[in-house]
This record gives sequence, C-alpha cells and structure tokens, in this order.
Amino acid sequence: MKIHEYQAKEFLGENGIAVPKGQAISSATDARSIARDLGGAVVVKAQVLAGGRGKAGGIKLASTPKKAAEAARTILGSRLSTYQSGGTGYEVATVLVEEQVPIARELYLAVTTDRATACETVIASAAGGMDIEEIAAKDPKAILRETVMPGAGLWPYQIRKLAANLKLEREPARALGALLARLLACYRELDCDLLEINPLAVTTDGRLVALDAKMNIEDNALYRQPRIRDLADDAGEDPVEAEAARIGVSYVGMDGNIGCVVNGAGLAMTTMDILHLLGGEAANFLDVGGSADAERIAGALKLILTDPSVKVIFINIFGGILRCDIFARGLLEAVRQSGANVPLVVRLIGTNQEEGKRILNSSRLSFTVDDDLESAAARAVAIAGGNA
Amino acid sequence: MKIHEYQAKEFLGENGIAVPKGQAISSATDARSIARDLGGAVVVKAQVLAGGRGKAGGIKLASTPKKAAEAARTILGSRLSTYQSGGTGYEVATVLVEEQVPIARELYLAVTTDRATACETVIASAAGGMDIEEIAAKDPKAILRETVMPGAGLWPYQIRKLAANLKLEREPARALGALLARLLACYRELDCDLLEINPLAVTTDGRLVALDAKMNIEDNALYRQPRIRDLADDAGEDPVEAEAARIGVSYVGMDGNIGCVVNGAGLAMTTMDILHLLGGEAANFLDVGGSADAERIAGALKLILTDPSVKVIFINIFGGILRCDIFARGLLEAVRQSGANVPLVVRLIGTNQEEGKRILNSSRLSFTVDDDLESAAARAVAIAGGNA
Amino acid sequence: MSILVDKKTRVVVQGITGKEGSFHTRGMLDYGTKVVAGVTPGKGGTKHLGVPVFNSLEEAVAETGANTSAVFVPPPFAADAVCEAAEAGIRLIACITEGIPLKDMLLTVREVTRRGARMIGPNCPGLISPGKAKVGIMPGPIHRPGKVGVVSRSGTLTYEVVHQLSERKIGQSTCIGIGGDPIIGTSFVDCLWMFEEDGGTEAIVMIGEIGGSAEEEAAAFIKKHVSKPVFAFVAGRTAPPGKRMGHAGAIIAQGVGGWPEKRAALEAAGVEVVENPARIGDAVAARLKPKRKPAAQKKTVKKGKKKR
Amino acid sequence: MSILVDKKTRVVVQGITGKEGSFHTRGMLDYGTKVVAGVTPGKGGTKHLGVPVFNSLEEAVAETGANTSAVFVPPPFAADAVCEAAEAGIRLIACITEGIPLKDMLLTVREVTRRGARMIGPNCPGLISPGKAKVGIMPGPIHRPGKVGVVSRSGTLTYEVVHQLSERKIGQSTCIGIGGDPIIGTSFVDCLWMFEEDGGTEAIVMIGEIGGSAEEEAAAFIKKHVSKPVFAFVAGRTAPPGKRMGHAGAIIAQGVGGWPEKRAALEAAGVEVVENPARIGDAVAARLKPKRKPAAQKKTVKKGKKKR
Repeated sequence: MKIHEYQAKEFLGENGIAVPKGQAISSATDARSIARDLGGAVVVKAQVLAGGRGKAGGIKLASTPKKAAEAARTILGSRLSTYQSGGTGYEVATVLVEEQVPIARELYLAVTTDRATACETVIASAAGGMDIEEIAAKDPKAILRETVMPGAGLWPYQIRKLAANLKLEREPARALGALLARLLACYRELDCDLLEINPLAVTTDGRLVALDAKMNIEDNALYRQPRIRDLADDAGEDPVEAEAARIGVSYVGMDGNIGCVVNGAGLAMTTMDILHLLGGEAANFLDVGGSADAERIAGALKLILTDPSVKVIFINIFGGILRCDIFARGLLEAVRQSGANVPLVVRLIGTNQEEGKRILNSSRLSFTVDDDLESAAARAVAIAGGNA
Repeated sequence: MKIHEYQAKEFLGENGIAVPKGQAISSATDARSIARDLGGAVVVKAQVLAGGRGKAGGIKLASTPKKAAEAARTILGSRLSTYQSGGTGYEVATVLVEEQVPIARELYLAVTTDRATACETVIASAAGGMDIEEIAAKDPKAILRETVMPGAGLWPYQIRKLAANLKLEREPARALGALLARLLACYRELDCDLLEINPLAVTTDGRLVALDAKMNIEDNALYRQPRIRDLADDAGEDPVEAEAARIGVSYVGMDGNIGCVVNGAGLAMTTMDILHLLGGEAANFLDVGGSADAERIAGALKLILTDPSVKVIFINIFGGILRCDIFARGLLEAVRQSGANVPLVVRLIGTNQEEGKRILNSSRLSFTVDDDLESAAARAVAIAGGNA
Repeated sequence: MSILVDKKTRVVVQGITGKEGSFHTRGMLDYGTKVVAGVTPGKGGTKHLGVPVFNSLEEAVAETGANTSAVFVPPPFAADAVCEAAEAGIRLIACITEGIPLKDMLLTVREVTRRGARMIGPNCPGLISPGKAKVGIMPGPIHRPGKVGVVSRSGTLTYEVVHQLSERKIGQSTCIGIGGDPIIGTSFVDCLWMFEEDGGTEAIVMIGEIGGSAEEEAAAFIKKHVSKPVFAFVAGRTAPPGKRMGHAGAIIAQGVGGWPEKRAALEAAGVEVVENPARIGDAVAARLKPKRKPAAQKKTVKKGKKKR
Repeated sequence: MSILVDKKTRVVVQGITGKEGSFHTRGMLDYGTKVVAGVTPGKGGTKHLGVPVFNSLEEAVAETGANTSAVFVPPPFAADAVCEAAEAGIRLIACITEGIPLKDMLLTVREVTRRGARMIGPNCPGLISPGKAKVGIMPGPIHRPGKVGVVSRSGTLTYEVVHQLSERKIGQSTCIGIGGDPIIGTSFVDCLWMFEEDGGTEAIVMIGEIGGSAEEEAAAFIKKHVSKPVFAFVAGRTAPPGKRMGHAGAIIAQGVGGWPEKRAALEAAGVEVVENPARIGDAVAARLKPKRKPAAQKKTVKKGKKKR
C-alpha cells in the first residue's frame, strides 16, 4: 500500500529524520497562513500517489504567502497526469505546503528488500532528484548498493563507503550513519517494502533533510500496521481497482477490448499473452483467486462491463481447488445478476470439468464453450475483431 | 563483571520485568522502616558477588519490621563464606530488603551465549531455586534449552514449548513470552554474558516475578556500558585480584607455595600443570600479558609476595612480542622495587633469549636460570619442598 | 524416480483442523499420500479425518516419524509454523499459506537454512510426484507418472501445463510450485539441480513469470550445469511495466525481469522457450516422443554442456 | 605444502598505522611475508613502512590484489574491520585484536560466513607457514619448515610447543593459533580437516585448554575423519573449577570442558595425549622420527579409521 508524501514524512519525523516544516491542507486559503507561519517562501506540492509530479506541474515554488495561495488554488482540484498515473490522472485533494530548505546538493536514498539475497538493501546515488530508473538508464555505476546484515544494521565501513562515494563532506558524512539507522528502523517497524527519500537534500549548512518521501507498506503486513491501514485512501486510486480490491479480486485495466476472467495470476497473464499472440488485446488482467463464488464472479463481470470498449469476455478457468461445476453454477448466477450483454467465451477445465460443461450447456444462456486454450482464445479474438 | 542482585533488579525493573518491591540499604535501622513501608513481612538478603548465599545464612525471612532490623543487623558486616566465595568469604556491606511474594512455584530461567552454536540461548527449568549445576547433576533432562535466532527473538513455538515443558498454566504461560522478550532485550542492551533469574516465582495469582537476579556483563564490552562500569564495586572482591586488575595482570590465588609469573594464559595454566606433575603446587595463576614492563612485573611480584606461603617464585617467559632482554631488564628493576626476598627460578626463552640470560647472569642479584621447562620447574618444586 | 517426495514421504499437516488444512488433507489422503500427523496447538490428543493431532511438531515427529510438512496455518502464524517444523527435524516443508509478510520470510528462510531443512514456497501449490505422493493443493488426477520434471512460479498455470503434458501421455517425475513471492525457500536453480541429478527425470519444463531475476539465474545455471533438455514458458509478455499483476513477484522493476530479457537469457542457455502457452505440451512431445526408442535415447542429452 | 597461507599470500594489514599494527607489520615484512597494503581510514594515499596505505579494503584489494588480511584495529572497531575485509573479497582474515565484545563477534562470524570468507581468531597470534608466510605476531625464528601441523587455542604455549618441535628438528607445515575467545571464526575441526587433506602435513599437534567443548568436538571429528597421527596437550589440568584463567574461553562451566573429560574424549579418538607439557616435542619425535625412512612411512597412518 502506498501512502502520501505528507503521511510518510510524519512517520519519518517521528523516527527522528529531518523533514522540512510544513502542513498538508485541502483549501487554498489555508496555504496563505501556513506560508506566512513558515516565513514566506514555500513549496506547494500536490499529494497524489504517483511519481513524476514535478514535471506534471504538481510542485510549485512560491516566494510569498500570496503566491502560495495561488499555487495551491491552481493545484487543488486539478487532475494530475504523470507518467505513472495512467490515462485520466489523479484529482488532487490535498497539497503539502513546506518551507524552502537551502539546498547545496540533492542525493537519492532508499531502503528496499533485495529478493536475490533476501536482504534489506540500501540504495543511494549522488544523482538525486531523478527517478532511480532514469539514473540506472543514464549511468548504472551512479547507483550505490549496500546489503544490510540480517537482523543487524549497516556496518560503519558501509557508511564510510557510502559517504565517500556520495562525496559527502565531514558534517553530512557524520549525519549519514544516524539517518540510515533511523531509516532502517522505520522501514522495519512499518513493514515497508520500499522507503525512498528522493531527493535527500544536503543543505548549505551541512544537514541532511528529506525533501520527498515515498513509503510503500507491504500489503501482506497491513494486518499488523493499524496506523497505516487507517490511512487507506482510495480518493487517489482508480475507482475500478478499488472496487476490485473490495470484492477480493485482482484487477488491472488494459487498453484492449477482450475482457478476461481467470483464476490464478500466472494463468491470467498467460491468457492476456495468448490473446495478444492471436492478434487480440485484453481489456484487463483479472484474477478471481482460488475460491470464486457467484457473488465474486458477478462482481468481476460487472467490473469488466464498466469498460465500454469490452466486446467479448473470455473466461479461462482451470479447476483445482475451485471445482468446475461450482464455478459453472456461480457463472450462470453471475451472468443473471450482472446482466452481461456481451458474448462470453468459456474455457472450463480441470476438476469436475464434464459436470461444469453440462451445466453451462444446459442453461438457457448462450456461451461459447471450448476446451482447448488456443481455439477458445482464437474465438474470443475473432468476436472482438468483428470476425465471428 | 558481576553486579549485585539489587543493581541487576534495577535494570530488570527498567526493562519491564516484575521484581519484588524493595530497597538496598547498609544500615540495620533502615531495614525496619523499609519493612514497615513494604507491609511488614520481608526478605533480607546479603548483597555479595557469590552464589550460595541462602545456605550460608545470607538470606533471612522476617515477619515483622523489628525482625527485619534484627536480620539486617546479623547479616550486615558479617563475612559470608559460600561455596563460590573462596576461603575468607565476603564482608557484607549491603542488604536488600524486599517484600515477600506469594509463591506458588519456583522456576529457573537464564539467558547466555552458547559458544558451540554462537547463539544466544535461553535455559529454563521447572526445578527453580537450585543451582543449574545441581539440576544438571540430578536430572539433565530437567534443563530446557532454546536457541535464539540470530538477530531476532524466540519464535512463538519456542515459547509454547517452554511453557508446556515448564507446565505453566494459561496465565503465566502468556506472561512468559513477554518476559523472555524483555529479558533478551536487557541481555543484549547491557552486553551480558549471563543473565540468570533463579528463582523465577510463579505467584499464586499467576504472575511471573524475578525473586533473584544474577547479571554478568562481558568484560570486553564494559567500555560501552558506562552505567555498569560506574557500578564497579570492589568491596566484595578479593583485594589481591582487584589490585591485579588495576595493574593489568591476570591473577588468581591458589593453595600452593610456588609463586608463578608467566606470559600468556595458556602457558600460565601449563606452568601450574607441570609444577603439579612434578610434585609441587602453584600459589597462583598469573599472566603478565604481552607487554610486561618493569612496573608491571614489579606489581606482579608484589602481589605474589602478599601470600605468606610463597617459598619460591617461578618465572616462565616465552619471548615473542615481549623480548627476553627487555623482560630481563624489567625483572631486575622489579626485584629491586619489590624487595623480593624469596628464591627466583627463571626460565627465559624465545626472542633475544641469549641477551636476556646475559643480563640476568651479570646482575648482582641471584637467580636460578634454566632453559629447560621441565628442569626449571623441577628446581622450583625442589626449593618449595625444602629440598634444594 | 522423482525428487523430494515419494513413497517414503510421511506428511504432517500444520493447521490440519483449519478450513484449508482440512480440505487439502482430505485431498492428500485421497491421492494416497501418507498423512501421518496433524498439528494444531491446543488440539493435541484428538483425531481429525482419522489423522492424529498433536500440540507441537516435536511431539508429532517423535510419535509418527513424519519427515515432510504441509503448512496451512494463517499468515500471522505461518513463519512460526515453518520454523517449528525445521527445528523439529522436518527436512521438507511445503508452505502453502499465501499472504505472509515479507519481513517474516526474511527470518524464516535463514532459520530454515540454519536448521538444515528445505522450504518450498510460501504462497505455492506444493509439490507432487505423480502416483507416489502429493504434498499440496494441486488437482491430483491431471498428473501422470513419468519422466518430465516441472518447476513453476505459478499455480493454475502449472496445472495448465501439466494437463497439456498428461493429455499427450507425457508423465511427470515431480511437479513443484516454488511460489510467486519475492522471498522463497527453494529456487528454480535448486530444482533444476535436483532434476539434473535425478535418474528418473529426462527433461525439465520451467514455468516462469516476468519480474525478479529468477529466470535469468536459472538460465545461467542451465548453461553451466544442466545436460537435460529444458523447456520454458514465461508468463506476462503483455503485462504493462510497473503494474502489479496479482503475484507480489510479478512486477517488472528497475529495468530487470522483463519478458524479452528472460527469453534472451533462457535461449542463450539452450532452453527451448515456448511462446504460445497452448503449445507447451506439443513442444515437449515433439522433442521427446520420437526419441523414446532405446536406440535414440542418448540424443536427448544435449552436447557441448558440462554435466556435473 | 601447507594450509591457508603460503608464498601466494598477499597481506593487507588493517590498522597498519597503529602501534601494534606497525610493530607486527615490520615483523611480517622481516619474515618475508608479502605485505602489499595497509588500511587506515583517513590515511589513504600515504605509505607506512614502505607499504601503500588505503582508506578502505575495497581500494586496497582493487589496487594490490591482497587476498589475506591481518587485523590489528582496536576492539571497538575490529568487528567492522573484519566484516569490511570479508565484503571486499578477502578470503582469509586473521583477527589478532584482543578484547572484542562477544556480541560483536556473534554478528561477525555470521557475516564472514555469509561472504564466503574465513576468520582466524579473534584474540589469536595468527598463523604461519614456516619459510613461506607469517600472518600474525608469533616469533618467526622459532619455526622450521616441515610436515607437522600445529593448531592451538593458546598464544605463548603454542610458541613453547613449536620451540620443542623445532629444537628436535621437527618442522611445521602450518601453525595456527585459533584464539581463546568463546566465539571464534575457525575451530579445531576446521583446521584438522584442512591438515588431513593437506599433502604436506604428516602429523598434527593440537594444543587445547580446559573450558568449552572444542576439544571434545575435535575428538569426535578425529575419530571419524582423521587418518594422520594426532598429538594433544590440554592446558589447565590444575585450574580450579569456576575460576577465570585469563582467557575468556578458559572457564569450566556447567559440567563440561574439564580436563579429565577432554583427555578421555581425545584418547578414545586415538589421539596421543601428552601429560607433561615439557615433553610434547619428545612425544612427536618418538613417533615420527623412526618412521622417516621411506619403507616405514605408511605405518604412520593409523589403522581402523575412515579416511575422507
């Protein structure tokens, strides 16, 4: 789960990490008074859960309280399209108004968990302010990595290495060790899977200040992170994906016109792949999971039907735990409930597949039923292309 | 370094571990008022750095404030000889006056570091109140061990196993997990090498209370444990061993009559062993370390001479880092300084041994100098036995 | 022959009295797996589905000689269950549970290794040696005893592949779902190694996914150490970068783990990468079937590769 | 031949500019050891005793090809130094420093293992392959090239034993002081294994101490895996139980690690336990010298033992 910059900075502040003074607000008039309190010159930053805000106009410098209010007014309520936000972008409901910090240099610093070594890893770069992908593309050597010893912290030699390679002067080099210890503690306590400070400012007086903060909390651990769970904010999320989360399916919108209902993430991706291979394009990724009852299937169909471009729905179910007969009954009920009015191509195979097919074939609803993955997929592609 | 029970209990209390209410005092009159504050019935416990106080009369129950004062009067200023304290025993300068706790059962619980696995290990037994050596001798199976995962804590299954094997009821079983987590935190933060709660009381109302606490802090870590270092209290220690620590040599008094000055702990033990093998007995273990200057050697000789039974001093030096010529000069000076008036047998070998022997032989002092370990040791034994 | 599980496998089910545990214990028993014990703390001394239930793994192992465990306990307690099994002397632990926090798994993989055990998963369907033992949740009947080893990061996609193989009368030695989480106990490389050493395995099918670098590591290993033919399918060719596709593992991050890179790496290692997921069975059949006659059998071993 | 260090050993001294580091660097250079680099953070770019000094191990290894390190940094920084060496690719780290906190070593031994390196010590004299390389603080001239491996928990006691051997013209293949601390990087067993495998070692002398169970573990290993003659001396026969004898390791605790138990375990493993510390050299000479003629050489290998 992602949380907003201002929320992340609150946690960082609690953990003793320096962040600029500031306040999150949702009304432009508040911006003026806060800017005044902060000494006049501020930064106004759109709070949306996507990177690339700066280039999209979501971050504005304001030299006076009046200009701060103007900036807030421009940003609040606007839709922000960044390269990460998808087509329609996010509506900005909140801005963070922060003091301007005297920046000497900008660094990149992050903690994540490396799957290859199964270790927490600190990633750093002297090229702060850019996305890590951008740094990686331009100069992979500019990215420094230090593996954290399991159950412990970074060793002093690792701090020395980082400080030397980041070309830090004596003061910020000293501050780096404490900062990393706190960042790591925060990462662990909050069950993060990414905690990124980008940029991390080296101020003209030698302090290290987190100018931005991106904190992703691992979904599996949310049950034991009540404070984070309470921050759950679907305002900025895609409403369709939010609804998917509610009914317990995994859904990602795509650009094609073939709706997909599949059980299992790997098979769902594979279904998209074979459609593409045969000349079609999926309208979505959708994994109904292992125990799809009528309600969940109906919910999934409704989700897909919110996308007007969908011409056909391809249902690809491999019955394992989920038995084909039970799925078939659920599907019939779901089609009735959802009022699905597009053609349905069904491939239903595995446990109790014969009984499942019998149920579908004996219903008054019309389905294209096909056992073979390739011919079933081809049928869906043909229907979507108007060739069937 | 060992610290007193009352000091250990202060640390435990700070870490959220339940200990009986009480206070350490050094005047019997205070015992009465404290007992009154604690509700009358108390325990009065001698604070000395040796186990086995109970059997030696160092722990007394008192049912009234008056009896508490009497008990304190008896104990304070007495010399307590336990099986761990050596011959003369320890003079008691402080007693701990504590409330009596309603005990249902007494357990044994300790944290230490197992050298074989290089892991912190929890040791527990349902047979509390006895020394662990005693339990081990009577019924080794009564001792439970759980290895702590490096960098983490005990797993819940380990707590369940301990609770089941200690036959704890629901309430104390629940309390055990929290207690162990705190104990482990305390063990780590204070750089302990042993943290023992014996007995750990299960109270009649199902709580776990540390009735006693033995906390050994690892000497190598004292530099970063200022609070512990400040507790250093040589009142209860052997004054000779304390003086040895001050001058930087390792000294342990023994029962024989041959004083030993050796460099290196292994060689020092070996020297004691060969004396024994040849019919003599060492008066001490003494390791002067790797850089023995005149002052340190003189200090070592003086320490040995405080033991009136010493008939001869055997000096066995293998020159490595410590060069024989330098040692020889230091020894001459040290003999002058210390006024050593017993025969000296010197075996001086290794780096610059010829020059070392020349220095000794050309001095006006008389030494028996012998290169061979066995014949040198035999000479010392002969002198000690009056046969030379 | 087979790897990891066979007729000697004696399974203890952790969380046997739970809904999932009950359901799949029945499935394993129906398949003929020797489920000798269950563990649910607090329910020791009872029986469930005819299987004796114990309070602890220690007791279960002592009483029944269980050597393999299947873990169905809920996520907050799963790491503990795995570590308990490892400490009790269980050598193979199939952790089926989905949704275990990453941080718990960082500890668990180390603890399992330290105890000398092996974990499959978590968040996986388990493993099966057809006709011998099933330790997991896969539909038993789609499998068929034979000589192809299958290893996969996916669940139902694995069933799809196995189904294609069995339909073409190509049996499997062992099928292993290693799980889709970022931190797993047993990797492609581990399984490839075991299949390479297993006399009962003649070819290997590997089902990968975009995200991470497990397929690239497998490719590097195959290049050096695997002499048997390997077939691969990698799911997610059309998945958009940066989007989460259900599995925590299936994210393309930081310029590694994309479909083209994985295909390139595997092909460079001599692996036959099948593009059409409906034709994985055909691809294996085309290479293996004509060579089933004894005289030609040797040719299934590729040349120019070192065999360990 | 020899184990661990030889003519190819290229030493980096950590803490080279300190008092101890300087003194023993000179000693190693005098012995002919290739000391190729020193490290002292903040003093990079200078030279010390003619040896180039670097700020970090990474730089030192990159610039000089150092493969072995000798650590002389003070206790509060020693664990860090060892781990830095391991991470920089140093495979053998002799940690001479005495007085490192136990807790630091718990982390260090794991980190060194994880990085695939080996630590000797801490709190040890280091190791020497006479005539080839000395990495440590032992007096070089008492050693003599030859075929007896020496491994010891002690410092000066080792010199005593080596001196007895050399006086009797019995040379050493390699002499290793493994250190007397409770947590050490390399055990008796590790060294016994290497000596057993080393073609240049014909017999092994093991110097133990009371306390801990290292000698008992060594005995168990010897029984199973060592075919070469082993001689042992165990110091501390007359040390009183429960008293600390200088070395943190030399404590008799909880009924294990006493002298009689260690002797019994070693003798049961076929080890010749020498009681008189002045006659260790004689004992080795008595067994090895008459068998130096080619015809009788085979007999030094004891019968009834498995050789790995």
